[in-house]
Amino acid sequence: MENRTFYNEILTEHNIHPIYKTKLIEPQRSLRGVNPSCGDDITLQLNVSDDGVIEDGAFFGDGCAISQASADMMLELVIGKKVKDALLLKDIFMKMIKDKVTEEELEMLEEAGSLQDISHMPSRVKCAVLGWRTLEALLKEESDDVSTEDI
Amino acid sequence: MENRTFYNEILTEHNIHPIYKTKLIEPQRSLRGVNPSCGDDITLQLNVSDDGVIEDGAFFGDGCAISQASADMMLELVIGKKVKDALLLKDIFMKMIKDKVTEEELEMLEEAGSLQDISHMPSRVKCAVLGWRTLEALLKEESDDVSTEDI
Amino acid sequence: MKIGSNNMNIEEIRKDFPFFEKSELAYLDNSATTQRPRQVIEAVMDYEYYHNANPFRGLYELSIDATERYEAARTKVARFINAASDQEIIFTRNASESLNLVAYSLGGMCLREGDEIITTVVEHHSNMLPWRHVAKHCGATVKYLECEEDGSFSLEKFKSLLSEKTKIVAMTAMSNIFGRVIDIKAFAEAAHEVGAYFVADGAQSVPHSVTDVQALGVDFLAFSGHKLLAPMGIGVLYGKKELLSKMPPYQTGGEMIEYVTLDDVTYAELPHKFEAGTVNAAGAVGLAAAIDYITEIGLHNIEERELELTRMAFDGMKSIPHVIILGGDKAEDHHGIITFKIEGVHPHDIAAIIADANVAVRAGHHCAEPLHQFMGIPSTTRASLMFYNTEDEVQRLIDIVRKIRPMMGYPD
Amino acid sequence: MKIGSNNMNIEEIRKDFPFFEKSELAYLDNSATTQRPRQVIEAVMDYEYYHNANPFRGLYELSIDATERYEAARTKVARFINAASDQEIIFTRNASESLNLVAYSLGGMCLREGDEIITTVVEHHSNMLPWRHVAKHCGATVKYLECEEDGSFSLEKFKSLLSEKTKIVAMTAMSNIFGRVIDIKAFAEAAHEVGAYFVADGAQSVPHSVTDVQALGVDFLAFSGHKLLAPMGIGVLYGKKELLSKMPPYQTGGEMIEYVTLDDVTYAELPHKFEAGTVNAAGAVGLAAAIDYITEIGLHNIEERELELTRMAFDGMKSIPHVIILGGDKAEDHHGIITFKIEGVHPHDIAAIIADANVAVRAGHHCAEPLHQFMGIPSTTRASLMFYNTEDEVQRLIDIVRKIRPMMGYPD
Ligand SMILES: Cc1ncc(COP(=O)(O)O)c(C=O)c1O
Ligand SMILES: Cc1ncc(COP(=O)(O)O)c(C=O)c1O
Repeated sequence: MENRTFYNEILTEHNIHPIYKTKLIEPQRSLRGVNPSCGDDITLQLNVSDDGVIEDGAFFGDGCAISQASADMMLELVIGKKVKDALLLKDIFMKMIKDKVTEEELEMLEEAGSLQDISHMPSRVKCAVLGWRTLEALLKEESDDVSTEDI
Repeated sequence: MENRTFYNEILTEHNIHPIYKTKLIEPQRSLRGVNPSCGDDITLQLNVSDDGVIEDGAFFGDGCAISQASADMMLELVIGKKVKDALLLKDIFMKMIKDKVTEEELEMLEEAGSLQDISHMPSRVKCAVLGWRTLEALLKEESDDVSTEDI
Repeated sequence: MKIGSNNMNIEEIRKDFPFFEKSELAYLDNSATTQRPRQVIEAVMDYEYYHNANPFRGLYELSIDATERYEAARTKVARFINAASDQEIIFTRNASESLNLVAYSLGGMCLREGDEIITTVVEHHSNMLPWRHVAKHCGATVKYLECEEDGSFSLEKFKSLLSEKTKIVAMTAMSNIFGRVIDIKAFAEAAHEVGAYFVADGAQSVPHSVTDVQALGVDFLAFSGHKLLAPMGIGVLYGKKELLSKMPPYQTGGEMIEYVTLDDVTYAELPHKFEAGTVNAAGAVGLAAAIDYITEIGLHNIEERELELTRMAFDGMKSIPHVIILGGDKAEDHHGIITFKIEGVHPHDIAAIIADANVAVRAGHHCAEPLHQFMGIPSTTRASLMFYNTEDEVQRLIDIVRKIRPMMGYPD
Repeated sequence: MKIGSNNMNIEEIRKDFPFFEKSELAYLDNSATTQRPRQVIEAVMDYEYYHNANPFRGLYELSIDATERYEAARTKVARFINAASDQEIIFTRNASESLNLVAYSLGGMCLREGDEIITTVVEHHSNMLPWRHVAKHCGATVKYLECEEDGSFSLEKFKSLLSEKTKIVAMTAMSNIFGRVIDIKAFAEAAHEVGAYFVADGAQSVPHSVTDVQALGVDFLAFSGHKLLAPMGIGVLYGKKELLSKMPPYQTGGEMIEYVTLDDVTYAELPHKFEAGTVNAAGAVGLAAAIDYITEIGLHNIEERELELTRMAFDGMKSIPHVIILGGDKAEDHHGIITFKIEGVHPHDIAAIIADANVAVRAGHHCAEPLHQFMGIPSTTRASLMFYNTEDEVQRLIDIVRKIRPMMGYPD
């Protein structure tokens, strides 16, 4: 089956049983990200401590398995990390999707690294990066909704 | 030369030296006929006596040699004839252009019969019949301008 | 022999389509656009190579010939949908342009402040946005007829929306989501009773069933060539002559005028009044060839064949757990269109998995976003069949769909 | 080798055009539409046979591929006219549609009661009527810049028409009657000085000379594929991105929206906002192939070759008694277009006689009726050359024109 490798267990697990697909009670920051061409739509919420650590996060919305699982894996990865480290991870993730990363970098992405093969599927790239794009905007305190059209 | 037969002497003579291309001083009836697709534009004027004889006629305007010569030949033919005979001649002329006429009928058309070959040139048919169409409308006392689009 | 005793010889038919020679793809996205037979593209090629000139006004034979070929295509289209006159056929770029044209021109003619347009929630954006646009412009209101769960419309509900204020009704003859044929004759009659004009969107119906505009009694009908085996870039607007003659032109420019001065303009006769600029004669010739092709096989045979395939697809898909097919619950209601969802799986993933199995279907809202909102579903997946599809292709669809939930980590 | 040391190998080039194989016609009506090389029609065929799917939104490879081919054609067009971005290229049906689009959308954006549009008396109906239409609608006025006898425009006269009220200037870059290249850069600058937008009609100029929209400084440029060796049914509107983004959409429907609800709509990004309905991907691919073909020969070589042919035609025609050529009195001012009258002979007869000699020229007002009124001539005859024409064809034109007056019964 051609698809086995692609819709792998990590991905399907994060999609069917997401850990962070919920709403924060009092989110400090919240931002919507949409993927107009295929309808993925998430709202990302974060609480960042005064010393710049992402203390808590959640997302809700609707979209394909890749967009949802990717957001979930991302939150699993960045919660507890400093904002600047989260942004660094974002750069590594984007590099992985658009180009290539080293073994070392791949390991830093933990489960999010399982999306590596998306780089061969141009039509799904937008889905995979939606969460990360929204995270970036949120951390940089942009206030406009994120649309992958603007990438 | 392919065109010799078509732009024959009768036609060119009526075109360059028309007999009836003028204006009547006090025309009883006057009607404009146009050929939108190629721009032929004539105004036909007639005086008809009380007993139904076409006593005088003229035309003016602008158009290709065929439209102008045809109108001129037509007037030469119908002036002095009864209205009903003129309409009969119109029928014969139309039949000649659209289909075929007998030798006898052709003779009745006098010089106008020289336009017989037009029937093989669909794009010029409108030019040849413009005068006759206008004549018909004028004799039937229609008041709208004639347009060959309506044929 | 393309037509056997009982049905068609699909093997033979598929040989007409170069696409199937080179590709193993099961092409089940025919509602979006069809593949093209050799006969159609060769007709276009023949025109472009040997008969091309700018139609109209050329006095030389090549241009007269080009004009005749273009007008012969018009006659062919007129006969195909049983229009009363060639002058009722306007060539456009596609169904969308046809609908924009009629919305602008008919709307401009008959809409006044406070008037109403009725359309339906199932419409393709191309038969909804132009009406909203012209309504806004004229101070009119658009009302939406809701559909039933099976994709049908209630004539009673429709009548309750109608009033003296209703000036235009715009309705699809077949939804691109449900595939159900709508009895537009009855709706057109009801619209006419209150003095409203009836515009039918035939983009999906014309390629798959016999259309008789006079029997249907519609005032306008729009459709696209590319969904009908014809090339891209050619579409049709049918309109009743008495209405078209009264309507103002849409686009202006070359070939659609009779006289122009710096102060005034007189427009050309129908249908040229509505065809500004150099016409797409090659496209029209291609559409005529497509109509010939379809007519040779016979639309009735096509309908029969498509029903067979639809049955197989419908029954097969229905038997898969957690697959829900939208619209009617009989194959007969679907005319080759199976729009479905799979519980727990996003359509984007469905389509990607199906695509990976080399089967082409479409995911999204299929340019009918309001309908999806009305149904409370963000998006769906659609397989759409054409007579040239094979049982094998349909089976490949069913087989892969059956595997999707397990692949996505569900126990069944 | 299509290009020799000094000029082209016309023999070789003509082999690319199936038309010349089968026909003895001297085709001198290229301003109306050109003939098509094999390379162009084969590209269309290849697309329609093997790569056709509805572009956009398809997740399967065939549709992604179709989208890429369509967008690659856009990139090619952008480079051809040196647009700053692909998003500045909108595909339309023809130049007429492009001009209707910009008139409607730009006019709708910037025209208020009392404003003025300036256009010229030489414009093709397609660059005149849409402006009159939108002006009427918005309560604006259209003013006409007159041309000089040689077909040129006076920048001084133009400036004297400009004022704060001027919002749009619409002007041809090359008249289809005179063939003179207009220095639109200077006119665009002057227009910009009063804050007006400048729309150039490139239907005749783009196929025959290098176009650089950025160097010219125009805000919009319209042209047709079919006058540029491409198939019918595809045209282009170039527009500056910052303007296009602000302008309202023209046609509405599928593929040009981002979100639609029953109450609201958000339009798609450029250029899709202006391309409603299924796009003519095959046409765009054909246009790209035509641009490749032209680029391979080289537009500069084409210009040189066409100047040679123009010289021959101009000098030959000028030497015939009673023949009067409209416009400039140097071959250089004509770019392949020789519009003429013969004293005492109606253009309809001229064209018919020339047609009978198997030479294709056009008679009438060439969709520039106001210009003919301005010049006081009801109609004219036009021969228009393309690089693929031969000296022999030009000679045949000259020979038959020389015989016309004698045939019509004149002594000379
Ligand atoms: C100067 C000019 N503008 C506009 C047009 C209109 O082009 P089209 O008929 O392809 O829309 C033409 C061609 O006829 C033209 O010569
Ligand atoms: C029902 C319906 N109407 C209108 C259209 C618009 O057709 P086109 O995109 O060819 O203009 C379509 C096709 O997408 C359709 O399915």
